[in-house]
Amino acid sequence: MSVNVNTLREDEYFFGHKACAGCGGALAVRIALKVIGPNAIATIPAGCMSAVGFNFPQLCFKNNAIISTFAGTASMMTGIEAGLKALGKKDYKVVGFAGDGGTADIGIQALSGAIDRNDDVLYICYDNEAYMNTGIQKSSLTPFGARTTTTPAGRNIKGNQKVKKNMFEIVAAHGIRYCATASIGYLQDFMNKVEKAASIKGTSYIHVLAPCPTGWGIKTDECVEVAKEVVDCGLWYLAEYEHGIYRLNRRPREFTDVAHYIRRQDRFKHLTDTEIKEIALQRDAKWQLLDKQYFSK
Amino acid sequence: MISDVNEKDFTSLKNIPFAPAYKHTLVSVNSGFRTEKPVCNREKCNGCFLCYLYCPDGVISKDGESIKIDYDYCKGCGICQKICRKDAIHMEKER
Amino acid sequence: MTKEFLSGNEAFAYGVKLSRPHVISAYPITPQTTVVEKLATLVERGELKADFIHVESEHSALSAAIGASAVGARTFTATSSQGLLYMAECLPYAAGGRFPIVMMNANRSTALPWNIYGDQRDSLTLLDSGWIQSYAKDAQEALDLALMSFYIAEDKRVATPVMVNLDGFTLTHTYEAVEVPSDDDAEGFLPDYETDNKLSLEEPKNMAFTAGPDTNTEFKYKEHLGVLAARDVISECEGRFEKYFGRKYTGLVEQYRTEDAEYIIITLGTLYKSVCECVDKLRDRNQKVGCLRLRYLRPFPKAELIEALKGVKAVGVLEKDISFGNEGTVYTNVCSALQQSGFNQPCSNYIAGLGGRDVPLSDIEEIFSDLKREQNGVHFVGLEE
Amino acid sequence: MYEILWHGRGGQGAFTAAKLLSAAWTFKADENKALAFPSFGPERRGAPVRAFSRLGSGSLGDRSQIKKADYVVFLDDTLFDEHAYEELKENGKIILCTKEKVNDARVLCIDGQKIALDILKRPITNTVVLGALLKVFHAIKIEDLKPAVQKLMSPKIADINLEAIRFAYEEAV
Repeated sequence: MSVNVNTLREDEYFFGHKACAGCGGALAVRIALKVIGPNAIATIPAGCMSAVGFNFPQLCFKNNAIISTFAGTASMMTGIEAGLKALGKKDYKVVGFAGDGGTADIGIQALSGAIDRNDDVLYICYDNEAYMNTGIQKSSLTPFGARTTTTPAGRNIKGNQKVKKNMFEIVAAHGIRYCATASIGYLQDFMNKVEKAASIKGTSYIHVLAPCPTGWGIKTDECVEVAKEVVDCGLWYLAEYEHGIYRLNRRPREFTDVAHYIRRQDRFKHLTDTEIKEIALQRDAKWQLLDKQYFSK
Repeated sequence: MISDVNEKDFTSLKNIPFAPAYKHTLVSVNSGFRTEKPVCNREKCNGCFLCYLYCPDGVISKDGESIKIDYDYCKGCGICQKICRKDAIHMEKER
Repeated sequence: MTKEFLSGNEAFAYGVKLSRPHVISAYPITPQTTVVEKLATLVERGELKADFIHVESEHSALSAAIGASAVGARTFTATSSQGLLYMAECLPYAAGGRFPIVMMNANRSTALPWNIYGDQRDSLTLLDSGWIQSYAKDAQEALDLALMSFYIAEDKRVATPVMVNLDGFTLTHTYEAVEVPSDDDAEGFLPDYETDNKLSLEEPKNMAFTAGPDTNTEFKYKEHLGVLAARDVISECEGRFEKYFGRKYTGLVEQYRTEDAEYIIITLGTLYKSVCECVDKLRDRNQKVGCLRLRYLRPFPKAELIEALKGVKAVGVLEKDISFGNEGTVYTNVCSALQQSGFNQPCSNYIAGLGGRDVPLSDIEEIFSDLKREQNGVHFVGLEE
Repeated sequence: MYEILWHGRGGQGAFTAAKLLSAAWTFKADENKALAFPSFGPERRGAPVRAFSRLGSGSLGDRSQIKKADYVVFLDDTLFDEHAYEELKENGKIILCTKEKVNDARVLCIDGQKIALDILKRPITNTVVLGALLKVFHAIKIEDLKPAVQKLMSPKIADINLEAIRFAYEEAV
């Protein structure tokens, strides 16, 4: 592993896009492409990144990039890879960038199929925890308690009542060669994982948490900070799965205050102290399992 | 650093490609997104390049021991200012 | 060239094999399965060098085909009925991207009620998806259309995907003699696929992008021109085909004894030969009848229809389809063309063969005698009140 | 035009027999045309199935199922009853695979099961009954079947099936 801020390619491949200021997803895409380099072939479904990147005649990718159907990120990657292989091309990496809805909801079937076939592609899910492009609707990766436009917080229901689906473990359960979680708050870790995943022959998957200032109700300059805090407070974890083994990249000895993380975001504004305690308890239960899963071996 | 702003007229039939496929093209800048702009104090900057790394728009580039900001495409999000450990970047109100 | 005894699906598979696709992606559905089974066997035996992708759904089948086509690979897929509807989103996508994918569709009824048998509800539902659509009359034409469709789709003037339709079971699963060209016979007929409309490591592109109100009409107009350009290219391709293989095709329509006909049935697919058989029978009884087959529904053979129907007393459109609340889709298309030409003879619509119901010659004879009543209207054939 | 209707059970090879007959007809002469198709639907072992051979010259247009046939063939006598005659054209013949005797000039019986077990070592009666059919259906000769069998059956079983066809042709009464 050699990629870092000094060795990273200085060329920009995702430039001039119309993402909101302070967009976590745009940062994830930009960094991943800089790690992979000019022979990355980006496949991006309908969603924020395609909406902000491909507005003819304002086209923001310097490498090859194509919009797929919403459900078809992984299957289009499969086809691109098969086509290039059949044409005898070498030295390219097909990389997908789909959001949480595009991955965990509508695109999960195609993703599962690609992993099952072990197609030589890298799938990156940039998770901003709701359908942001259509105006902040709940996805299956929206966390418990979050307010979205389809899980409004009122007197009767306090936002989203379901806990976040665990895509990382779902993907790992396929027996995939390599998958990992990441956060744009820890870019060195993310870059390491992209570099590693891109070097793998076969399907690899990275799930990178990428806050959306607009949807989460934070200031544009807080995006990276919040993405770091979600790891530090234990509500997100940085891990890898390779050759059947789970590894935790970061095990905070002590978690920072969940309430601080929650209180700074408008989407959780309605939560009471009791409910925030409930979230902290969910976190503790999850970590008990994680500790067992990762350290008992 | 961005040089391929394209002035071609993309509204006439003959200039529009037959299929939705075209090279990297920029016809409009993003400076209008901004109400504040980041300004770097080169004296304080130690060239750690964290701001370059964390910029969602890739508008910060390395410039010797310090950095350079492309104000055509900077949206003024302020992430660079927050990430800077040397307090070398401050935000200035746009007129 | 060897004479084989093949089903429509098997014949089509040989046509695909002769076209040398790089990538085949497909998901099984009755009655399409045997075409992809045959191709998988040919790949396994090494007779066809293609990457066969076992996708997990029809949506992925066409999505993967688009991906492969978007890097310049020759690509084939096949489906039917619910599968075609499941991939529906990807159809205009492939057409708008100008990706010359060839797809075989085994025409089959659509649920509900569930039914696996042949009718044309599936493809006609998607007539407006931007694809060229052709309908084969027998297994020989199925093979030949497979080969010709790649030629037409990949022509730079066209750059449009082609859907070749085979009547479910009555063509896909019916065996008959077929002349199968050898690889040597086909050598040179279909040039390698060359295009600039692709993702390329040398010249990277942004593809399948958004075009707002300012430019959208221009893209759609060009797409429309692409389908229209297929008229000339089909004709050129058939000329070339005849030189290579000796079989002659007749463009967007095929006609049988229409020159002096007073009553003509317009139909598509395998029903054509049934109607022709009936025409012979009635001609023996001195009835001036004829048959016209729409080989292609997109581009629509407007000019050919107008020309062929000059001087007739009445026309019937026989199709295995109904656009609920209106009339048969083919009928709508035919009437529109005729109306624009000032044709004002009666034109009626006969809906038959839904859900695989047999259309025996006796039914067709009845349609011909009904035509003589010279009335407009929509009739469901064989419906007992 | 000749129309032949085949009755069998899933797995007995009725459709293969229909294909062999139609293929033999088309390979016999250039002007010959033939269709072979099964009663379409899900394939289930043991379930009653039908298959159709339609032979003619020039163009064969009609792809609809055969309602009345020149020859109705039963690969399995449990499928045969008096309704069989309703599917028969005037002067048509029934070919019945059975150990029994049927006292009707319209019915040709063959103990196909025995011949199949003797020669093919398997109770698959389709080619045996095809041989018996040729006893009464003279438009196709035994030797006409050879190219069809060789093209449509795997080399491993082609010769032995031709032998079974020949034997059944001699045995049929």
